[in-house]
Amino acid sequence: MPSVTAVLIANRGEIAVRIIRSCRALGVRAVAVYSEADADAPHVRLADAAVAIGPAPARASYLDVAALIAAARASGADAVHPGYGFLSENAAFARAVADAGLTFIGPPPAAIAAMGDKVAARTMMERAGVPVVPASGVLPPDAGAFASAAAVTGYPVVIKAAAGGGGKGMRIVREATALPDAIRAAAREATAAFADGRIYLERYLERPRHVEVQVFGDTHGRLVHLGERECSIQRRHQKIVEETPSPAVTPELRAAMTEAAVRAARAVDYVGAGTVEFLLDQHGRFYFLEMNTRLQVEHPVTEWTTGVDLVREQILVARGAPLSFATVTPRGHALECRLYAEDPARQFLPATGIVHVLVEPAGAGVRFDGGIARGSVVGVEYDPMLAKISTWGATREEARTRMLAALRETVLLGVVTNRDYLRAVLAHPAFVAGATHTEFLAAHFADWRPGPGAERARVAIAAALALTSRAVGDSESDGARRAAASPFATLGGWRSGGTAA
Amino acid sequence: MPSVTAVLIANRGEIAVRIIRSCRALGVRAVAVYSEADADAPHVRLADAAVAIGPAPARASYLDVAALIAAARASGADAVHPGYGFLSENAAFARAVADAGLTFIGPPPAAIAAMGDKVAARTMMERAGVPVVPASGVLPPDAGAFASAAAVTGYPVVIKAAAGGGGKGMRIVREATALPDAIRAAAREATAAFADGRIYLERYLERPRHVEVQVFGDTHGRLVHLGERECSIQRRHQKIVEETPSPAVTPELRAAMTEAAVRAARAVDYVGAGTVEFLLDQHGRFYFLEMNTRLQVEHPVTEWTTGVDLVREQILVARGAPLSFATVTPRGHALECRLYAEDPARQFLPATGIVHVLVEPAGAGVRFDGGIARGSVVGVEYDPMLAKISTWGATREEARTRMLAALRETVLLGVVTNRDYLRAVLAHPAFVAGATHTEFLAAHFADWRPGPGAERARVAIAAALALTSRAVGDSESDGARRAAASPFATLGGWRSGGTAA
Amino acid sequence: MSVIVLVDGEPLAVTIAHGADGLVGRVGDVEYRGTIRRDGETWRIELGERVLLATVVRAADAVWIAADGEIYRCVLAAEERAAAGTARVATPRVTAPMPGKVLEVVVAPGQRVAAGDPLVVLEAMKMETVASAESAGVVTRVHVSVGAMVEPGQLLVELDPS
Amino acid sequence: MSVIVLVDGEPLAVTIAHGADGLVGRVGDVEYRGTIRRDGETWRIELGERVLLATVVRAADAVWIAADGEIYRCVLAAEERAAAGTARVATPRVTAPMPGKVLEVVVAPGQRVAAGDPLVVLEAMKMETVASAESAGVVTRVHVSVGAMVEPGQLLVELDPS
Repeated sequence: MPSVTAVLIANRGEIAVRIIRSCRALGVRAVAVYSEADADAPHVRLADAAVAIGPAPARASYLDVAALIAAARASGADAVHPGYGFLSENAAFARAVADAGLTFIGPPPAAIAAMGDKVAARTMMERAGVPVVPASGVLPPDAGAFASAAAVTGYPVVIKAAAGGGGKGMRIVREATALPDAIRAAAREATAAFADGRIYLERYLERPRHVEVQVFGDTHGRLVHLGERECSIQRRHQKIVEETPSPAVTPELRAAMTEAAVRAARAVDYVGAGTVEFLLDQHGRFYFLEMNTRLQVEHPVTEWTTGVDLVREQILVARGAPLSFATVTPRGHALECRLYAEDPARQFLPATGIVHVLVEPAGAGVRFDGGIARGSVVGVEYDPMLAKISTWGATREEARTRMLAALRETVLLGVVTNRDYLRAVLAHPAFVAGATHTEFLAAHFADWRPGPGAERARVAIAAALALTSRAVGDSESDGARRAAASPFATLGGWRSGGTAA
Repeated sequence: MPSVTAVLIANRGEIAVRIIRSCRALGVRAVAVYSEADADAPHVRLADAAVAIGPAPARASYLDVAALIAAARASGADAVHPGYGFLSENAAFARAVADAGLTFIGPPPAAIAAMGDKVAARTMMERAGVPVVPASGVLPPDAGAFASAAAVTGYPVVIKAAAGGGGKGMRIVREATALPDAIRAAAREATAAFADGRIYLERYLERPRHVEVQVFGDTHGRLVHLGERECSIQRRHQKIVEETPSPAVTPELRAAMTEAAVRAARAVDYVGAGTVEFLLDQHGRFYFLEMNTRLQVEHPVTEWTTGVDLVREQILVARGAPLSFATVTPRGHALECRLYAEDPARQFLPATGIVHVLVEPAGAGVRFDGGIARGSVVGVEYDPMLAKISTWGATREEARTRMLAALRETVLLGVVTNRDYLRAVLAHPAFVAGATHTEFLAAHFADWRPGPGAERARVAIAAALALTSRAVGDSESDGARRAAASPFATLGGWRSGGTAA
Repeated sequence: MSVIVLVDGEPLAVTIAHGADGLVGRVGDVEYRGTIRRDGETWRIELGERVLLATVVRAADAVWIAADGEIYRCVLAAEERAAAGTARVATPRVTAPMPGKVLEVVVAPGQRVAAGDPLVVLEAMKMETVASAESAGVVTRVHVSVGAMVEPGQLLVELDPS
Repeated sequence: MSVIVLVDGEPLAVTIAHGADGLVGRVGDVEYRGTIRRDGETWRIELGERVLLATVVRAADAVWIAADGEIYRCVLAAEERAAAGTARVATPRVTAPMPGKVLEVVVAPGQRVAAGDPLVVLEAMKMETVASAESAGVVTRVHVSVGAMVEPGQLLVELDPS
C-alpha cells in the first residue's frame, strides 16, 4: 500500500493553500514549492517545509518536472499533489512522479492520457455510449478542411485544441469567412498553452448550460458520483460563478447524467477525483464535453453539499484506502465566485498591483479559499485568480444572498478585481431565476460598468486629503502611533473637534 | 404581523458582527451601537448604520436601556436583537423594547422572567416533570442556613446566584467550614453581576458533563429541538470548547433529553431560540440546570450540523413566520473553540493590548466568528472573548483535526490569547476519547504551561535585531517601501547576500 | 485647497478649508462640514449626518478607500493628466493596453493599415490581446519584437496618419 | 552585539555579528549563519538549512513573532530587569496582577497577615481575583481604595516582613 506521509504540492496560490489544509488535518506533512516571485506567498508560509524551484516564469518553475521531482526528493516527500492547472493533467509528469518512486495523487497516467487527447476521448466516449456533440477529427490548420467539416456539422462551430481545456485555444466561428483567422489564432494559442498545436472542430451549441459531474474512484473498483455542478457563468470560456445543484437539472436528468459520467470514468478505469463535463442544451439533452482528470477549481461547492473533503479523499485513495462513502446525500445549495485580478469594465484586462489591504469574508455558510495576503504582489506571471468565495444555504436563495453579503465584506485594496461585477451577476434577475447559460455574461453584461459609489462625495474629500498630505502612512511608525495615548490621530493639518453641520 | 426591516443590535464584538451578517443576507438593515471604546470596531464598520450610545463602561452604554431605545428610534430601527450577555436575558429590557413599539427578537418577557429566576424556574421544572438536582430555595447569606440545607442535599454543594448564569456568583463547597467565605463571595459577585444578591445551594455533581439542548419555538405553537451540544470543557465555569453531538449521548438518551427540553420550554410558552441546559452524570442521568432564554455563544456548532441559520430563524420568527423546518437531521460533527484574551499559564488573567496582526483561519469546514480586526484595542471593559473558531467534519475526528489545523493557522500578535491552551486541550488523549466532563481542565490542565517553541533560537536572533534596531516599522512608509524595486528590504545593518552555512 | 479627484474615473471638484467648527469640504455644489480623523488605515469620516468608517491606503498609483461596502480608487486629475500628457504627441502612438509578452508583430514599417487592423498580439496569462490601429495610417516605427515583455502604456508602434 | 532575549519568558543569550558571508548569530552554544531580510512585517529568516517565513511586529511592550505555526513574545532581559528593578525594593510590595477595579480592601495598616492571606480583591470583566500576601508581615500602607481602577503592576499594599 503506497505510503503518503509527506506531500509535495506542485502548485501555488489558493489551491496549494487548500491542499496544505487537508494535509495538516490528516497529519500529513505538506511541502510547498515556490518560484522566485512567490518567496513569501501564503502557501509557503503555511506549509511544513518549502523548496525554491526556480525563477518566476512557470516554465522554469511550476512546470519544471525535474525541479519538482528533485524538490520532492530533497524534502523527503513520498507523494506529489498536482492541484489543478500546471502539470495536473500531464500524463508524462504523473509517470515521472511514479518513476521516481513517489505516489502521484491523481488518476493513473493512462487515464490522464486517454482523456487528455480530446479527439480520442470523444471517440472513446461515443463507443462507451456517452452522448457527444457532432464534431470532426483533428484537421490540418487549413481553411478548406475546416470548411468541409463545418458543412457536415452545421454552423456555428467551435475550433478547439486537441490537447486543450479551460477555454485555451477555443474560437467560435459563425460563418466560413471567419475560419482562417480563427484557425490561426486557435493553433497558436494551443501551441503556447499545451505545446501541441493540433486543433479540430465541433458543432457549437447555442446558449447551452455547462453542467459537470464530480466522480470519484478508488483502487478497489468502486466508482461513484457526487452530484453535478453548473458552471455556466463564463467570461471568455472562463468560469467565474459555479453552483450545485444546477437549477436546470431534474432528478430524472440527474440520474441520466451522473450515470453517463460514471460510465465515462469507468471507460478509462478512473481512480481518484475527476470531473465529467457536459453541455446541456435547451431541450434537456446533454453532450460529453471533456473529462478533467484532476481536482476542479470549483470543487468547494460539492464539498459544501456532500460534506466530503475531496482533497482528503484524494490522499486516502492514493494510500489505497477504499472510498469513505458509498453514496452521498447532498444537502442544500452551494455557490462559488472566483475573485480575479482583472477589470471587467475594460475587457477583463488582467490587473496588477500590491494587496495593501485584504478583508476576507467569514461567518455562517461562508468559505474563503485564498492564495494571497496583505503585501502580496499580483503580477502577470500566473493566473489572475486570487481567491474563491463559496457559500452554502438551505436553499439557493439563502446561498445567493449570503454570497452577496460575503462579496460586500470582501475588501481588497491595491488591485482592481471583479468583485463588483460578481455582485452584479449574483443580483441579476436572470441569475436569481436560475436562467443561466454559457452566453449569460455576453447577453446581460457586455456593457457592464461599475455604478458610482453612493459615498463618492465624502470619499473624494478624504481622498483629496490623502493625496495631498503626507499624512497617510508616511509619518510615524505603526508601533509609535499605537503607543500614543489618543486613539485617533488628528489628520494632517485638519485638527478639529467640531461636530457635523 | 410585526415588521422587521431594520434591526438595532444591542451588543458588540463577534455576536454583533454575526447578527449583522444574517441581517444583510436577509435584506434587513443592521444598525450597530457602540460605546466610546468601540468607535472603530468591526461591528460598527460592517453595519448599515451605527449609533454612539455612551462611554466605555457597559453600564453607561451597552446596558443603558434608555440609550438603546433612543438609538433604535433615531436610526429608524423597528426591531432590537439583544445578542447574548448584556441585556439579552433582562425581561425589563424586552418589555421596554415592546413598549417603545419595537419588536424584541427573543422570547416573550414572561418567559425570560420565568427562567431568569433560577429558583422559581427549578420549581416550575419539577412541576413540569423535568428532572432537577436536589437543592434548597433562596437562603439568607448565613452559614447556619446553608449548613442545614447542605446536610439535606449532601456535600459537595454549590452556592449559586438566584438571578445568575454563566458561572457568575458560583462557589463549590466541599465541607461546612468553607461555607462562610463562599457565601460572602457568591453574594458579592451576584450583586455585582446581576444587581441581585440572592443565593441558594444545590447538590454538586462530581464530574458531570454539561449537555444542553437547542430549542426553537414559533408564534404558531410549534416548538422543536435542534439536537444537543456538549459544553463540558470549562475553566472557572466558563465554557471554552463545545461540540455537537455529545460523545456521551446515545440515541435513547438524546430522545429523552430533547423531549425534556421541549417540555421545559413549553412550560413557559417559549418562542424563539432558547437553550435548556442539563448536567449529565456518570450514570446517564440528567438534571435540569437552567434555561438560557437567548441565543447561545456556542450556537454555531448547531448551525454546522443542522444547516439552520439560527439568527435568520430568530428574525423570521419575530416577524411571525412559522419555523422554516419541522425537524432537523443533523449531519456530521462540529466543534467550537473560544479564543480569549487571557493567559492560561497565569490563572487565566485577562490580557490587554492591541491586535497588531490577525490571521483568521479559513477553508473547508472552518468558520471564524470574530469581533476584532487589525488595530483593535483589547481592554478590560468587556468580556475577553475575542473570537470563536468552529469546525465541521463528517466525523468527530475530522472536526477535531480540522480544529487543530485551524488553531495553528490563527495568528494574533499583540495580545496574549489561549490559542495554544486550546490546541493542547484538543490534542489531549482524554479529549480525543471523548472522556469530557466539567472538571476536565482542572483534572488535566491545572499546571499547564506552554511548551518552548521549536524555532525559539532562530526567532531569538530575529527578535534581537528587531528589539535593538529601528528597522521594524520605523523607517519608510508602507507605500514608499512597496514602491521600491526590490521585493525585500535588507534588514537594518545586516545587509547580506550570503547563503546558509 | 482645490483639486480635482478622479473617483473611479469620475472627476469631482473638491475644495477643502478650515472652518470655525472643523473641516469644510465642498464637492461640486454641495458643502460638507465636520471632521476626519484617522487611526492608521482607519479613517473616521464625520461629514454631515452619517459616520463613515473607511479604510484608506496609498498605493503607488492611487489612494484606495473602502467605505460602506464599496471600494473607491482615487487619483488626482492633475497627476493623471500629467501622466497622460507625456504620452500624447502628434503622431498616433499605439501603446500596450496591458502588461505581457509580445506574441506576434503583425505589421512592419512602411505598411499601410486601416482603423481596427491588428498591429501587435500580446499575451498575458495565456490570454491573447490584440493592439489595433485606432485610425488609418502608415507604420513609421515598430518598437517591440516577438518575445519582448511590455509594461502597460509602453510604446509599441508609431503611425503616420497622413 | 550581545543581548539576552526573553522568548516567552525563557532567557536566551544572543550574539550577532557580521560574517564574511552574511549574518552570524549565536544562541547559547549554537551558531547560525545566513541572512535575514524583511519586507514590511514579513521576515525571511534563512539561518541554517530551513527557511522561516515569519511575521514580526513591535508592540509597545514586546516584539511578537509568528513562525512555523507558533507565536513568540520577545523582550530584552535588560528592559525586563529595568522595569522589574524599579518595583523591587526591600519592603515587600504587593502589586496588581491584572488590570481591574478594586472590589474590596481586606486589610488595614497595622494589621498582621500570614502568607496567603487575601489583601485586596480585584475585579476585571466580572471575574474576581485576590491579591494575597506572599509572606507574613504587618501591613504598613494601603495604596488603593474600593472602586479604584488599577493597572497591572500597580502598587496595592506594602508589608513590613519583620
